[in-house]
Amino acid sequence: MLNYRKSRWSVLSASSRGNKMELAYYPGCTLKTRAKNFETSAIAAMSALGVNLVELPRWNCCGTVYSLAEDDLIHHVAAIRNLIRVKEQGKNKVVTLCAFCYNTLKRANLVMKDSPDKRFAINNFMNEEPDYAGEVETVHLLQVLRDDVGWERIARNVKHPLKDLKIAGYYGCTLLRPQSAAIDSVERPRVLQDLIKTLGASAVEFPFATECCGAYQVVDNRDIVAERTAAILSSARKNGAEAIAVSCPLCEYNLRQTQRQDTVPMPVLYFTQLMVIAFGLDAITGGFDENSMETRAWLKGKGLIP
Amino acid sequence: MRVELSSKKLRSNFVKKVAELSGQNLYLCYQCGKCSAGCPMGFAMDILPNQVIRLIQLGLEEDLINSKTVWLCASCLTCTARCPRGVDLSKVMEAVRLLTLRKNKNYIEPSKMSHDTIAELPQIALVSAFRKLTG
Amino acid sequence: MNEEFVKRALVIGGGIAGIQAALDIADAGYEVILVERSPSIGGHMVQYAEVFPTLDCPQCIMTPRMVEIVQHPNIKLMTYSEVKKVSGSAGNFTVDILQKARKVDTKKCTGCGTCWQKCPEKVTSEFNAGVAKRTAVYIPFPQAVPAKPVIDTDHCRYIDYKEYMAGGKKGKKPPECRICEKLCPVGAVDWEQQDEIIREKVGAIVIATGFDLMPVANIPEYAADPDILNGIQFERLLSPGGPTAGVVTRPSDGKIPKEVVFVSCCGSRDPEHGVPYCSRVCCMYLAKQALLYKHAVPDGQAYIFYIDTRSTGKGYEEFIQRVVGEGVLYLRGKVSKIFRDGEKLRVYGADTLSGKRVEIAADMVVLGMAVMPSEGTKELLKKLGVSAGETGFVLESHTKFRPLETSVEGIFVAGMAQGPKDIPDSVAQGSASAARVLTLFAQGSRSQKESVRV
Amino acid sequence: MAKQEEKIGVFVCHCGLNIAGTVNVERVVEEIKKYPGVAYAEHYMYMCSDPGQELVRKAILEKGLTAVINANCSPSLHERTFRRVCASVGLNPYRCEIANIREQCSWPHADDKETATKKAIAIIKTTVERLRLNMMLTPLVIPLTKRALVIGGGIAGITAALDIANGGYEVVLVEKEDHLGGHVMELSATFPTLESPRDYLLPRIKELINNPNVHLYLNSEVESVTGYVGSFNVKIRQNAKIIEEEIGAIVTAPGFDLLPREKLPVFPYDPDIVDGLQFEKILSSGEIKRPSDGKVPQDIVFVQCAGSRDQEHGMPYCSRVCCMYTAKQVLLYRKAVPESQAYVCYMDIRSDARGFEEFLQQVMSHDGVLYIRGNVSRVFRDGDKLNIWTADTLSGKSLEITADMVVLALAMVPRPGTRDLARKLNISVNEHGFLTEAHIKLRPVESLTSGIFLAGTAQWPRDIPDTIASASAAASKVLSLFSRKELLHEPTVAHVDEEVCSGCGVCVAMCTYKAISIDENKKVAAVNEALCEGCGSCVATCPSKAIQHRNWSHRQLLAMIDVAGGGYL
Repeated sequence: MLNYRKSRWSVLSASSRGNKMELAYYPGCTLKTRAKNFETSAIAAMSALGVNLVELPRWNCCGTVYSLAEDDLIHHVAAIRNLIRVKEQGKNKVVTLCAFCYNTLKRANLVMKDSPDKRFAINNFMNEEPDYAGEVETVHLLQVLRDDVGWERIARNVKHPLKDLKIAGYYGCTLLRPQSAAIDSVERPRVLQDLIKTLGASAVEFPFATECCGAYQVVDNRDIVAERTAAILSSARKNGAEAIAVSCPLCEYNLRQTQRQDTVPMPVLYFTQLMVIAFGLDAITGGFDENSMETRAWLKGKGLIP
Repeated sequence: MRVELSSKKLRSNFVKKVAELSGQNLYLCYQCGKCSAGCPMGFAMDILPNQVIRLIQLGLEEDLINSKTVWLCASCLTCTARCPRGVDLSKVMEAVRLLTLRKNKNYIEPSKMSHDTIAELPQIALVSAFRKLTG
Repeated sequence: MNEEFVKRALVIGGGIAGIQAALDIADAGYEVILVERSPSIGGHMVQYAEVFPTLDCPQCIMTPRMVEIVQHPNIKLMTYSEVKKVSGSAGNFTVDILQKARKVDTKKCTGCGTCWQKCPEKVTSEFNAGVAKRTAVYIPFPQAVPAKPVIDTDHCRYIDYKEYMAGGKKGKKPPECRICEKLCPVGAVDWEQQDEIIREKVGAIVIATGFDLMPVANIPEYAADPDILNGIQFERLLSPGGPTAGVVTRPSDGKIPKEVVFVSCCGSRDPEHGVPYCSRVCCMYLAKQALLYKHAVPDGQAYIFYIDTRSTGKGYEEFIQRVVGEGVLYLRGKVSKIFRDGEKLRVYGADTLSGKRVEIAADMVVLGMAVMPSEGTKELLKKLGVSAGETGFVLESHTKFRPLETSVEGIFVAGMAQGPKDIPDSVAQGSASAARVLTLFAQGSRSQKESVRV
Repeated sequence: MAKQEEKIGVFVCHCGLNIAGTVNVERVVEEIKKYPGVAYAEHYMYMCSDPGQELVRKAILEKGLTAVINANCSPSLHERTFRRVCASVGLNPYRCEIANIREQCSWPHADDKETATKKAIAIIKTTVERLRLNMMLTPLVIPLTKRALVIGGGIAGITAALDIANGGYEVVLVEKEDHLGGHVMELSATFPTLESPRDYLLPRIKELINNPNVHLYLNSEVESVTGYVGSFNVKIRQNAKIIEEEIGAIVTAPGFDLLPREKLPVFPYDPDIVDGLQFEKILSSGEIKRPSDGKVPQDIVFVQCAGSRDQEHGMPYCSRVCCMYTAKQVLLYRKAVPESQAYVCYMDIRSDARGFEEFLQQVMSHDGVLYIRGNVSRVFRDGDKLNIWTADTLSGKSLEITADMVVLALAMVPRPGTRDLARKLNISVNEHGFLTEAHIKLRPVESLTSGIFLAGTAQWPRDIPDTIASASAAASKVLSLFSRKELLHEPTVAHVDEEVCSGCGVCVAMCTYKAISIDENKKVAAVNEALCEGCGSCVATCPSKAIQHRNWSHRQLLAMIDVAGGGYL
């Protein structure tokens, strides 16, 4: 069982100033370039919920993938430096939007927490940095929504319920695996569906919600990734989905850009973009221009964006 | 071809290195095949994930080095999550990749990729692919 | 019903199943005759080095029970004896038991050991499954119960001499020997002792005649070679009380084997060449032997060929996984051929998981030979009128629901005589067959009372 | 007894190489011979064997020994053996003690022979000190109620109850449900003969009900158990009513359950994904229809090891019966639905009893049956069909099967109430909650609490014949017990020095066996010696050292500690 409820409110209240609450926020590279819409929509939606995502003043790339080799400690350093930045802010928790960043930061932190030998070596290596022992908890925005904000409060902010929309939440890999980094049940996650329902849409259950899209294999094996995304999209469609909500910029890219031309296009959005729409926020903050033409067309067709 | 097995082969440097780099006891695996059953890239692999472990158990380095399988692994950890014996196969895959990469042999050559491709792909894809597939 | 209902049981076979049955019946207050064919009770279990999954020493857990048998006031132990004839029915069997001549007066003998230490004639030891010698006058193993020797008349020099002198034997004249007789401090050697038939009345019978291993020669594609052993022979090599004192050495040259191949399903699950059934115990004992071998020769490599691992008992699956974790290599496939190649044995096998044909140059091979009904089971069952199944094991009256009853009322079965099973299951069956005997005796006495009333 | 009169014999066992491989037994004998009070010492390969015991007997008589130490394995194995040996030649058995130099010395110190040898000597010396102060004791005599309790009315309970009743003793049978028969009653047919289990079970149940020796309580549970072997007091709850029974021995056979489905999230909740017992009901109904829409399933995937042999998500052990019942279900299904296809996903096929392999081969080679060697990764609904992802590790292919139904051979686990029942009975369970036997090899149906026996699947997954054998074996233990006139109990128990005891009652709360109470007149603690198992908890707790253990007195312990410090450290 995950004990994801234990820190409810603690972070928000500890850092709240007036009505606004503050959370340390780590964006990662892609959110500043190819997934700006994920960031702008998240900041706007969270602000509407009374949560300020405060970007770390200084951060570096997390390395995108957690290093799996026992002797490869150097690749944890990039992630850990970011956590040290969080600690310097006097915070013990950092939120990410990108699922890859979440996984990398989370797991690197587990190394520092649970492996004394590796902690010692890494601290030694970063001799210009203060010693770090895994004090900072990395959370994904979905956890914040579920555990700190709560569905009720989100529901209260819904101005335009996404009525009659059938949306499938797609998790991919890095939010759920391994077990030690999972934000929800590894095999039967609920959090995306719960959010989609809270926003007024019906959440489509489909068996490929946790299937890998092929990830970085798109660089060298675009055809293989296309096979994967076709399987994921057709499974979603078969189960009645009109659109897919994602939480990872790489999934978003793969599902958008490797869609087969010969099938009916499937709109792909970040879950935060759905929040922007449901909360009735300025469509600019949603950054829908960066989504595919088909996605925009579908949103317009439904009267969800101007 | 008949493959000759010997304790020498079973305890070869290759087998030791894989165990060391992955931190996994490969002999925990009892070859149930669940990893292969769930692998999202299995359809494109020439040898299956369970056979990767098997070949290491037998010390058959050549077969493994000549296979595409470890390069197709996307580190999605589906196998890891479902393994009944608690073997983290994704770490084994990484170990085998590293044994090639550390010989200064890249699986993909960033220098040979077109500017358009690089411009089109998100950073997250490029960085992770370079991390996994180049030395 | 005028005949007396005899509340006295006969247990045939002094292995663990028979011992358990005898003890349970005797503990409940009834007399038991325990008949064992060999000179000592203990059966196969005492031959083993250590038993899975706890790696207990079988001597430690078995010998007290053997001692309990001889000390039990309700048990009449007859070793070196065989059931010759049976008549009657439940409650009233008449049994003729052949007490073979030991040529030693057990009343006088103190078991001091002088005779078997000095006997010059060396013979293949049954207890050591052929990997060591014994003398012509012998106790099968040091902890034998009873600890009284037997003179093996087929090999005794003096008995050969007597036969020669009587004209019954041709060739060179054997020496007169009689060393045992001369050295025995109590004059217990008795050349005149003859086989004897003893008639006993019993009300119930438990068959616990155990098993033998299929001969290695039944698999011609595996060469006849001193370094190719069956499971029990390897147990003797592993046993601290065995001929090598627990040091694993090759019978051919005494070298320590560095590569040992264990082969499961030798004759089992092979209706074409061997037996159709699974022998149930081989997976576990081969795993255990591989582990003990690894403990004895830490730098050695053990390989186990198997088709399916069968580890269904309590703690068994965990045991197998422990063995695998300690570096014993499991190969899923049968072995097609084993032959000598100079110093080495060449083993041709397959690994169906990697899809490879494999070849191993081994120092020693251990074969998990099929378990079969012990020699003489067929003849014994004929005497008892009890049906055997196609495979020769005692046929229970219902596989599922009457696993202990035979086709004859009042005759029950326990242990391997019914089919392959491990020690706990044999012990449980020994106790269970005792329960059948006890209820029969209780009901027998009741029906007797009823008949008196009528 | 004055010290100088003590003539102690020390007998050191090699235990093959178990002890002698690590401990230098010759040196132990040499050293200990020099120790005050030791009159005789020797070593032997297997002291527990017939000649070994004879050696002890001979020495006692010839050397006139006043006490005996056997240095060998744990006292749980051979204390009784050697005490009997002493008694057989007239030495009070409580003048014999075991020095454990195997489990507590040679095994843990196998890598350091010198230390092990020194420690063995120290252990024996401490035992000498203890033995000097050992009293001569005689066992307690306990009355015996010849009436048995059988818990559970499944096939194990029915068999045990009938055997005991037919053995001439009264039996109280307690069953939780409103009927007898347990899971076996739910089965469609049994392999390999494909007969209905009811054909056997119903006559047995009838026999049971008609047996005047049997007292049957349905809809009942054991509420509490007090007392001890020979004299248990059992309270049985039947609905709101509590019934009290005096019992001499107990057979525990509460049976099994299947692993809860929620443990295995890769198999979603779907009406057409059923477990083995649910499929038995479908088979018994006469028409094989899938639960969702009543269609006849044209293809079924049977998943083996669903939660078995899976330490990460389910249970690490093998559930023993699934391979065979699945094969049977496959055959029944194939016969009932002629054009159908059955798939069996397995890891290792386990068909290891009479007729099983032959039956299995028949099923495997039946048309429309495919065995696939591979675990299933996941199952999910795909419209009208279920999608199953598996692999064939033999051809090296990952596979996808669409089927109408999936049957899961879920792991066998103890019933949820088993732990609770075990607590009431004061017997132990293993890490999975299965009842634990006294010795896995040689005492497979006895619990460690005397007078309480185990039967059936609550102890371990097993099939019907093995369950029957275990139940009959448990019955035979009860019958043996009841054949005695009276029972004897170890006298090495706690006793109270009433002069010192203040009646504070700390020991009462401490006692697991409920053996201590406060004597209201004398205002001191009183030990019920028949209940006391000699565990020593009260001795350790007593603030005034008023409770002591017979032959484990404080004086003995202090003497032992003294010599342990000097001799070893």
